This record gives sequence, C-alpha cells and structure tokens, in this order.
Amino acid sequence: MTKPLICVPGQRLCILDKTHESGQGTYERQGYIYSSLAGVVDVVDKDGVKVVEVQSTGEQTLVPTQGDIVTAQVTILTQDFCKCVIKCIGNTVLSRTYRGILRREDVCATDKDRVQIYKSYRPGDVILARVLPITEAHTYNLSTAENELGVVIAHSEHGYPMVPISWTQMQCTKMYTKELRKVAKVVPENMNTKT
Amino acid sequence: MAKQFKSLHPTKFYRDYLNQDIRPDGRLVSKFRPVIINIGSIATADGSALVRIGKTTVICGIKAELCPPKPEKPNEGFLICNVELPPLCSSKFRPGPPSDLAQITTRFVADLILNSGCINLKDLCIVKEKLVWCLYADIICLDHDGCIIDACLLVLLTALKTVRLPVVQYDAAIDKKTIDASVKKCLNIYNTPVSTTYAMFEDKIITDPTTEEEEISSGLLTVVVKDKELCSIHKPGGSPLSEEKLYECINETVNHADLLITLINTAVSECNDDNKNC
Amino acid sequence: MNLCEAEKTFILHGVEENFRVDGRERSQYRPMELETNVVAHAFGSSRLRLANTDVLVAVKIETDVPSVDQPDEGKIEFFVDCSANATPDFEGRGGEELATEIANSLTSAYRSTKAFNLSKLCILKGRKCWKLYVDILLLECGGNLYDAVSLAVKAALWNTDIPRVLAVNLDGNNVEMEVSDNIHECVKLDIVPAPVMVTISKIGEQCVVDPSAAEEQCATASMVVAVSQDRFTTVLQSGSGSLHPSTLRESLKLGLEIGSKLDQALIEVLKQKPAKKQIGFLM
Amino acid sequence: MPTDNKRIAGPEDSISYRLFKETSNESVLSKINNLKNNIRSDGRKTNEQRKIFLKCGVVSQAKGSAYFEVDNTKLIVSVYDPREIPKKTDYSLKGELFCIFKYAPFSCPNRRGHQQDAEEKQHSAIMKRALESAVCRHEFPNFQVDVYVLVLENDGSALSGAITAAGIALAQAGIPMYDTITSATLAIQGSTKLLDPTLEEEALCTIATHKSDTETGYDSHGIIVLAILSTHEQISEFYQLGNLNLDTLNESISILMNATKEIVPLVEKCLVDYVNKTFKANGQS
Amino acid sequence: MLQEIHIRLAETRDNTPLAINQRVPKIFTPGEIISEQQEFMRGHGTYEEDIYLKASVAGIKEQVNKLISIRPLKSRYNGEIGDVVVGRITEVQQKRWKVDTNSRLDSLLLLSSVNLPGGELRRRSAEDEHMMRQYLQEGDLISAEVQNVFSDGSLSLHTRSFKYGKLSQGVMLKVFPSLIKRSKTHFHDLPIGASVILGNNGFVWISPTMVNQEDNVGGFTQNLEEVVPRGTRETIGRLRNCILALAQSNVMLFDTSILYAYEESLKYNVAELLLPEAMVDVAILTQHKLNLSEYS
Repeated sequence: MTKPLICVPGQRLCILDKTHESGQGTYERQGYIYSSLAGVVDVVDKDGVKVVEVQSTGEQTLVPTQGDIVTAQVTILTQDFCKCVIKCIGNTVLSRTYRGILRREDVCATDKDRVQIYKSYRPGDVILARVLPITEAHTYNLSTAENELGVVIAHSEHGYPMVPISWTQMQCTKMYTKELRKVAKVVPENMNTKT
Repeated sequence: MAKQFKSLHPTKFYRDYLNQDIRPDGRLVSKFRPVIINIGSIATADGSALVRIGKTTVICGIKAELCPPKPEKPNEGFLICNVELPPLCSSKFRPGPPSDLAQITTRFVADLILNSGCINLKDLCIVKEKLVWCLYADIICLDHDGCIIDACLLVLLTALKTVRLPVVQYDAAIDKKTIDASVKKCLNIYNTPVSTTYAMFEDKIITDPTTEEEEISSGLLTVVVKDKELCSIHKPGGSPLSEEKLYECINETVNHADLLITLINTAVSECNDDNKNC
Repeated sequence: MNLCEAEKTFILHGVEENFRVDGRERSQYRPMELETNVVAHAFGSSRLRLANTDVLVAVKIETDVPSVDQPDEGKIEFFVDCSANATPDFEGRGGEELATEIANSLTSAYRSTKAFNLSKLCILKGRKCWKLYVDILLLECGGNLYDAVSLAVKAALWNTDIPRVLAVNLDGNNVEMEVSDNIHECVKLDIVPAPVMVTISKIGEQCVVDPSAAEEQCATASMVVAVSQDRFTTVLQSGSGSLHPSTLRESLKLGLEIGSKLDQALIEVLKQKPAKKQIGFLM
Repeated sequence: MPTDNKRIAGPEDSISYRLFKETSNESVLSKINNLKNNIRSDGRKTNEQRKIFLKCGVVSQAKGSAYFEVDNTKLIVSVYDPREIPKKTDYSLKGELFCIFKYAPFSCPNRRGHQQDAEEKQHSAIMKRALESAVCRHEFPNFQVDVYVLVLENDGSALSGAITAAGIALAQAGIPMYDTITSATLAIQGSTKLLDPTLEEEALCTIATHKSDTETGYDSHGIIVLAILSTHEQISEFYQLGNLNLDTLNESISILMNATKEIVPLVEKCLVDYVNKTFKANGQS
Repeated sequence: MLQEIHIRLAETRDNTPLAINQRVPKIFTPGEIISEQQEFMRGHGTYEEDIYLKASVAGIKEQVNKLISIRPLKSRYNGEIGDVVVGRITEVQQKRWKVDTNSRLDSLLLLSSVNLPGGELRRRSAEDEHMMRQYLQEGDLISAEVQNVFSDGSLSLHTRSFKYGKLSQGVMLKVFPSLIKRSKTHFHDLPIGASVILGNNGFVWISPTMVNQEDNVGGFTQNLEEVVPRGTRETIGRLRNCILALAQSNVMLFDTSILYAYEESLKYNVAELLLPEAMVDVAILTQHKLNLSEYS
C-alpha cells in the first residue's frame, strides 16, 4: 500500500488547468484547486483529464441532491403519494435520515394514469429511488420511474421476506402468497452504485 | 453492505449477532464495559469527577454556596443535583428545555441520593437557622452511549467524595462571614450506592447496553445496590420480566458493585494522598 | 426580500464606480431626521429616521441595588424590540436574533468606563444606584440599523433627566432616599463621550458606509465599529463573511473617520435649542 | 426569571463563598500595574501563548467533535449532521450553522445558570459568524449544521478556543470547508498587549485605569478576539471590547495574525492524525 | 471628504403644501356621507346605511355615471385583467411560481403561461418542470400582465409577449399603486437614455434602455457581465430619486410627470435629491409645470 496523500480543508492541491479538474471534496479559487475536506487525495483519470478528488476517511456528510439514487423506507401511504425516509445516498449510510415524498405520477414511467399507490408500495418496503429537483425546503421529491428503481426489500403480510417474481409481483418465501409491488430490476453486482 | 443492513433492519441485524452469542461491539451478552474514573479535573469546582463507561462520558462539578436554611429544616443544608443531557452528547437531544429523559434521570438520581442516606444534610449546617452550605452538583453528559443512570450515580458519588469545603466563621450579630480557605474539610459519605442497567431483547437480558442496544430493546431495568443490599429498582415499563431473571440481575449487580466501589475508592484515595491536610 | 443577481450586479458596479444607486458616494451618509422628547412618560426619548429606517428610543430610570462585583457603579440595560411592523420577517420570533445582537453590541459599546461612566449612577456604594432601561423600538427597517440605533440612543440619553438626590440615609439595612420634588431640578448625564456606531459594508472590493437594505444584501462582509472620541469601544462583524486584513484596517480607519464626523454632527444638533413644538412621528 | 420546573432549583438567595474570602494583599490596582510592566502572574512573556492540547473524535455519538485545552481552560465541541431548520419553510440556497456556546455551571469562579445568559448568546452569535464563512454552505441548502460548545472550565480565551476547536470538529465531521479556522484572544491594558489572557487577565483588561497617578485621562484597555481562515488570509471574525485607538488596533491585528498562524500547524496535525488513524482502520476492515 | 452629514431636527421640517392653487380633491374618511341621494349605485369602498351612501375607506371619490366608488389613498394592489405589473418571485412550486406583486395574496405564474426558450409553440415536457428554477428562481424580478383574477382576489399572470419576462440590471422602487396613472403603455423608453416600467401594482422598474430588444426572446436571460456606463447610471439614479420625490408628495406618476421632474431636478446633483428640501422643491416645480401644460 502506498502512503496516502493526506490533506486538510483549505490546502492547495494543484493548479487548475486543462489537464486538472476539480472533483468531489475540492473547490476552485483563483486558478487553483483546494481541498474542502480532511481526507485522502485521489486522482481519477477521466478522458485524459485528471480529476482531483478528496475522499473523506470517516463517514461522509451528505445531503441528497438532484439526481442521486437513494435507499428509502416507505412509511405512510395515501391516494396520491407515499412518504418515506431516506436512509442511504448511493453507498453512504446516513446517520440522520431525511424526508422524501413519492408522488403517484412518479411511480412508473409508463401508464402513469393507472398507477395506484397501494398496488406499488407498502409501509416498511425498502425502495431505490432517484431524487427530483428540490421545490420544497424540507422534503425531497423522489421518483421510481425507471426499471432499476422500485422495491428491493419487502415483507409479506405475514411478515416474511418476499422475492420478486415479475415487474409487478413479489411472492412470500414462507406462505407463497403473491403481492403487488413496483419491483426494481436488481442490477447484479453492487446495486447501489451511483449511475 | 453491513452498514446499510444495520440502518434498514436494526433489529434483525442485532438478532443475527445475538444468535452467535456475541454483540456487535464484541462483548458477550453479560459482559460489562470498562469503567474509567478521573477526579478533581475541574479547578473552578469544589469537587469534581469524570466517569467513562465504555464510550458514555459524564462529568460532575460541585459548587458550594452559602445560604440561610429553610425555616422548617433549620439545621439542614442543601444538595441540589441536576442531570443535563445537552444536545452536545447525542443527536437525540434538541436544544431548549431539558428532555424527558434528563428530567427523569435528574429526579431518579436526586431521590436516590436523599433516600439512600449516603449524605447527611445536617453535616452541611454551619450555624443553625442562619447559615448552611448549599451544594450544587451539576452532572453533564458529554457522550451518551447508554446506561446514563449508572454513569450519573457513579460520577456524583465520586465527586461528592472529592468535595473540600473551607471553614466558615459567622458572626450573626453583624451578618459577617469570614472564610478561611487554608483549611478545608471533606464531606462525610456514609455509603456508596451504585447501579447497573440491563436491556431486555427478546428472551435475552443484555448487561450494560449501549445506546443502540437500548433503542432496539423492549425494556430497560436499572438495579441500584448499596452495601450488598438492594437499594432501588427502576423499570420504566417495557416487556415483563420473570422473577428469576430479576434475581439474576440483582446478584450480578451486587457482584459488579464491589468492583465499582473499589474503583471509586482507589481514585479518591489518590486524591487524598495529594491532599494531606484533609 | 431577496434581490436577484442582476440587481446585485447593478449595485455592485455602482459601488465600484463610486456612484451608488441613489447617487451617493461610497462614504456618503443619507440625511437624517431627529426628534427628541417624543415620549412623555419617559425620562428621555428620541426618534431617528434615516431614509426608511425608523427608530424610537425611550429611557426609563429605576433604583436598584448595585451588583456585588461593582458596588460603586450604576446599571444600564438595553432592550431592542424588533416589531413585526418593521418588516414581516420579524413576525413571531423572527426578529429576536437581530434584537439581541443589537442590544449586545450596545452593551459592549457602552461598557468602557471612558465611554459611559456608570459610577455617576451610583447613589450609595453597595446599596443603591440608578438603573437606566434603554428601550429601543424598531419601527421600520431600511438598512443600517446599528448606526441609526446608536445615534437615537445617544440622543435619548442626552435628553435624559435624572432626578436629583437630596439626601441618602442609612437606617439599618434600609436605604432611605430623598429626591428633589422640583421636576426641573434634574441632573444631566455626561453623554458627550457616548459611542456612536458606524457600519462599514464591503461590497465587491470597496467599503461603503450607511448601506441601504438592498446594499446590505450585496455586502460580502460588514463591520460595525463603535467610536467614542476618536477611539474604538467595540468592533464587531455583523452577519457572516470574511475580510482580508488590509480591508479590515481600511474599514477601521474609515469607520473612525465617519464615526467622529457623525458624532460631531449629532452633538451639534443636540445642542440646538430643545424642541418646543411636537411633531407626531406618524407625519 | 421564569421558574424552571424542569430542573431542581436551589434556594434563591445562595451566594458563592468566594465573595467573603479575605481579599489578598495584592490589590487590583497593583495587579494592573504589574500587567502594565509586562509581568504576568504565570511568568509568561506578553506574546507567549499557553500550550494547546487538541484532540478530535472525543464524542462517539457526534459526527465530529473536538476537545481543546490550554492550561485550565477546557472545552468540548460537537458537530452533528445537517438537519431541517426548524420553523423555516422557504427555500434557501445556503445552509446555516446553528451554534450554542454554553459554560458548564461549575466552569467559572461564580456558578452559572443552566439557561444561556446574554454573554453566552453573544458568544454563540460570534461563533456562528466566525464559522459560517469557513464552511461551504451551498453544499447543504435548506439545512443547518449544529455546533455545540460546552466549556468545562474557563480560565480565559474560551471563545477563541471554542472557534478553533469547532473548526476541527467541523472538518472531522466531513462538512465541506473552504479553510481551517484558527482564533486567538488579545487583552490590552495600557501599552501592554497580552496574548492568550487568563481569566484574571481578561478581567483586569476590562477596567479603565488612569494613565498615571497624576493624569486624569484614561489609558487604553480592551479585549480582542480574531478568527482567521489561514490559507486565504481572510478574517472571519473580529470582535473588540474596551477603549482603544486606531494604532493599538492595527498593532493588535498584526500580533493576533501571527498568533493564529502559530496554531495552524497544531490544527493540521490533529486532523492529519485523525485521517491517518481512520485510513488505517478502513484499510484493515 | 467633502460630504456633510445631515442631521436635522424634526421641528425644522416645513410641510409645505403642494401647489397652493391646485385643485385638491376632497378626501373622504370612513363613515363620511358621500351622498344623500339614493339614485347612485354603490361601488368599491362604500356602503349604505340608512338612506346615505358612506365611505368605508379613506380616499378620493370616483364617479362613473351613477356608480360611485372611493379609491383608497393607501392600499395593497387590487389587480385587474390586462394590468402591467412588476413582481418578484417568492417561491418555486410544482408547475408554477409564486410572485409578490404587492397584492394581498401572492400572485401565480403558471409554467404554461410563460414563453420558454425555443419558441412559443414548444411543447412543455417534464424536463421543463425540473428546469423551473433555472428559468426563474426566488428573488428574480419579472414584468408580466394580469391574465386572470381569482375569486379570492389573487392574480394569475402571464409573460406571453416579448415585452414581458425576466428583468435584468436596474433598480426597483415601491410606491403606492394609486400613484400610478393608468395609460396605454406602461413601458417607457425615455429620451434621456433609460427605460421605465410603471407597474400598475406600484412597483417601478428603472433600467438602461435595451439596444436590441429582439435578442430578448423568451426573456430568461440576464446580462451580468455588462457594466452600465456612468452616464446612464447617473440618469437612473436621478430618475429613482425624482420618482421617490414625486411619490412622497403624492404626484401621479406617468411619463410626462417623470420627465418634468427629471428636468426640474437638474439643478441639483443626484445625491442632493435625497434631502427633503430638494425633494419637495422638485415635486412642487413638477406639479406646477404639469398644471401649466394642462391649462395650455
């Protein structure tokens, strides 16, 4: 293991030019790239441009931003939306959860008008969703209108885990009852990575 | 993935550990966390102590002030102890007035100190009906990782044992108080109540739980003993507990109490060595 | 009220050009209007209007026991009320933070003995003293609150009459005090050295004084200096923002200069014949 | 004051016994004279800071935390994840900091109340101002990051210590920051400028004294706290009390700038040690 | 430094009545009898009691045939369809913006009532909804027209014309809506090198005159690079102070009155126009000139 390059906030990392770009955990000021975190410097090559990043070694402090894929747990259902708590952003587990709301029209990509919330989600379900632009100050609008998004972990009415059997159905592993869900197509290998 | 799983299904995560007879922090189910006691760290206080149980950290500072006694109890002083759980110590607490937990803990600790008779308020009297000591014991939690009552009781007792009061001369005729700070007296502590907390999780009893364990447990139990005798039991609701299990807990507490009391006495004696004039 | 980027740019360029939106130069003050003795029941009062900023100050006096630490000093206490009338942002508890900040800055500014001598307010050492309650009511906010408030406070204190104490007797533990019956027999405080505050805002690369509400929004940092007879009694920052040390030195110098002028102008006005006719402050 | 029925209240008229202590022979004036002759009671040089002990990661429940100690001044800071700003519904592009500065009841010679008093509120406001320009607030719009400070024992320069410690705690919490922040206090009495004053020195420097026994004019006195973002040379907070002229202020700024620079390596070392430790731990797991 | 600091005592203020020989309209106070005859119809700001028609607000009588209404002197803006308003975005919501237009309730600007970049006939997609904050965000100023008045009095706005849209560099002033004189156009490119939008809602916008308005399609661009030259800036500053002077003396605001005030103010430098004496002076002279032109 090579010795890591450690930096602290405000440390000047390198000059900002055509071959160096400021990435995560850094900021630009007056032609230089500075670190904004205490952590380890990481240089990623992207199409010939070196993206300078700083990785925090502890748990990262993040708030959801537009476009993030988040893991959330459904709490309340209504006719028009379901409320959930956001527990992870990408691979990062949050130590404080944030409120999310998933509207009926954002559940599926197709057949928007025929979607019914209770046929897609139930309280307790763990879902993958994408963060929409922020309009209200304290609630994040979420969307699952993509194949890869939707329920990933759910329990049947009897309290046993279920497995997906189609795009819209899951089956209880114990009682073999079928329930309706908007199922996420689980990408094998590391399903939580940011796309 | 373990972290994600823990965040989404904490109970299941914990059950999986317990099925292997081990806790996420590597302890056995009935194992206590290490206790560290540090005394006299605050020079501005008349008595102080710091206690760590695992990661739980509490500090207690005692300030002595002078005041007239209550008319109905003319020869008794005051011991006012308050437990603060500031937002600093855990994200569970919000700024503002004390949380319910802080109020409950304050009350419990205050009652226990008065009822156990570990301190005699008459010792705090200087001149009957005129002047008594008022000891303000402020216990502040710096890091809340479970078993707050245990830590508070331990830190309060230790701090009380380090209190040094100056000699006061009082001339009632002209209301003149003279303080001689060169001679300082200890306080008499008649016994040392100590406590341990248990958490109930499904059919198991978990000793000395952390905050996470307290949160997923179905109930808590605090046993207070002094001189190998049961002093108080605090079981605020939660799932029921069989008599047999309760006895087990009491016995375990009695055994653990010896260790804690030895620890207090070692810490305090070190201080006394420094302070020969006591 | 939030400004949009284009409005901010317009203000910023104006400051750089040394021609502000209302035509002022960077170090120019807006005209002010002052009225004293507006509150009949107060011992001293004033009202100051600086463009849209409107401040009413009243001083009340009570007797009190000196604090144990300073037995030979009287007391002064500032209280700022940001009424929701001033701006809708103050509704509920919205103005509280600003109010405490202004009150704190006044307390700091008046703390030095040289600026305001509290020992003059002592009646009997350790037993009795005067306590001044300075109540400040913000009627309208149009920027530059600190300056306006400090000027109004100074004017109100200037007009404050303290009852003349004829005799003080000590009877056991009780202090008996005889106060002159004659209303006109009063003691005036020495207010000449009392501090005035100047806000210096850094907009772009330049420092301006007397920022309007819109200009305050464009400021990257603001300093408030309290000046008493060519010396600083308090310097603090208002709002977040950071400054280069050279900017700090520059703004301190500017603040001192403007502060002294402001003080001079105020005292000149206060020395004019006291007002006889009343002008209601609604006009 | 309204009665606080959520705590156990003591008798109303209790007073500290320290007030009745026989006053020491050395009077306040002679102490001030000593200061004016550049003699400090702990034998330090006027521009000498006390040795600083810094440690981060002391509160396990917090996202970031730091412990700061100089001599008898001891304080602890903890920082938590961004949370919703209570009672705020409109959209804001920048997040906020929420600071609470509190002296423990037993931290000062005289007992302090449980609720924040005016001084503590003012210190909280100063901390907020000082820290906000160091933090990339646009990274957490609509949210506030809580910064709590508890002074366990106060022996002077607690506010500047709290700002320095809070900077470390924020960095440890992984809150994006533009720079490390360091802060120092200077107390002035006459022509003497005392760096990193003790509590007693702070008290002595708030008293205005005559220039000499014959003169009637007052001498300079005051306290200055300065916080700086070291890399970008930006002063994020400047707070002064007392009565000083422009020259004294300008000199003081230079002294404080140097003093804060001396602290920077300590802060950096503290953070680098932390990163090293966690990096190794991550590598093992 | 040359500038003096002006602090004056309130007692030295002289409240010179504006234009002595001017026809001062009668001001009705609430409860005052307007008419004893019963043939009149009750309009806004009036009520009937016994046999009398009385005023319910303080203001000036306006009569259209038999309809009598009292226009309040001081009020929030009551919108009417077709009014030109200047407003500030206060909130971005689902498919609409909330706009502060000095009315009792915030006005609405629907995503479907704006011209989006790319032409009028463009279909609005979900992307546009997500882009709303890029088009207009909190704090932005717009000029718009009142499209509809809802039953609760709140307004719906539209910017579906090239002359409306997001405003760029300039100054906004707030005056009483009643001081804005209704006219054919509220957009004025004054010959002195500045443009003024007199919003019916009392918000007045002063900006440098746009050279090439055709570029401004859709109206979502702001030029932040351009530095307004000193000359134009002085004109804008002078206009600003003149309009405030007129508004303070309750002179109606329209292109002629503003231009007259501008001319009369030329004897002062711009900052001097902040002095109360100068403000009154300019207002009196303007009113005088207006009266002359009215009679001639």
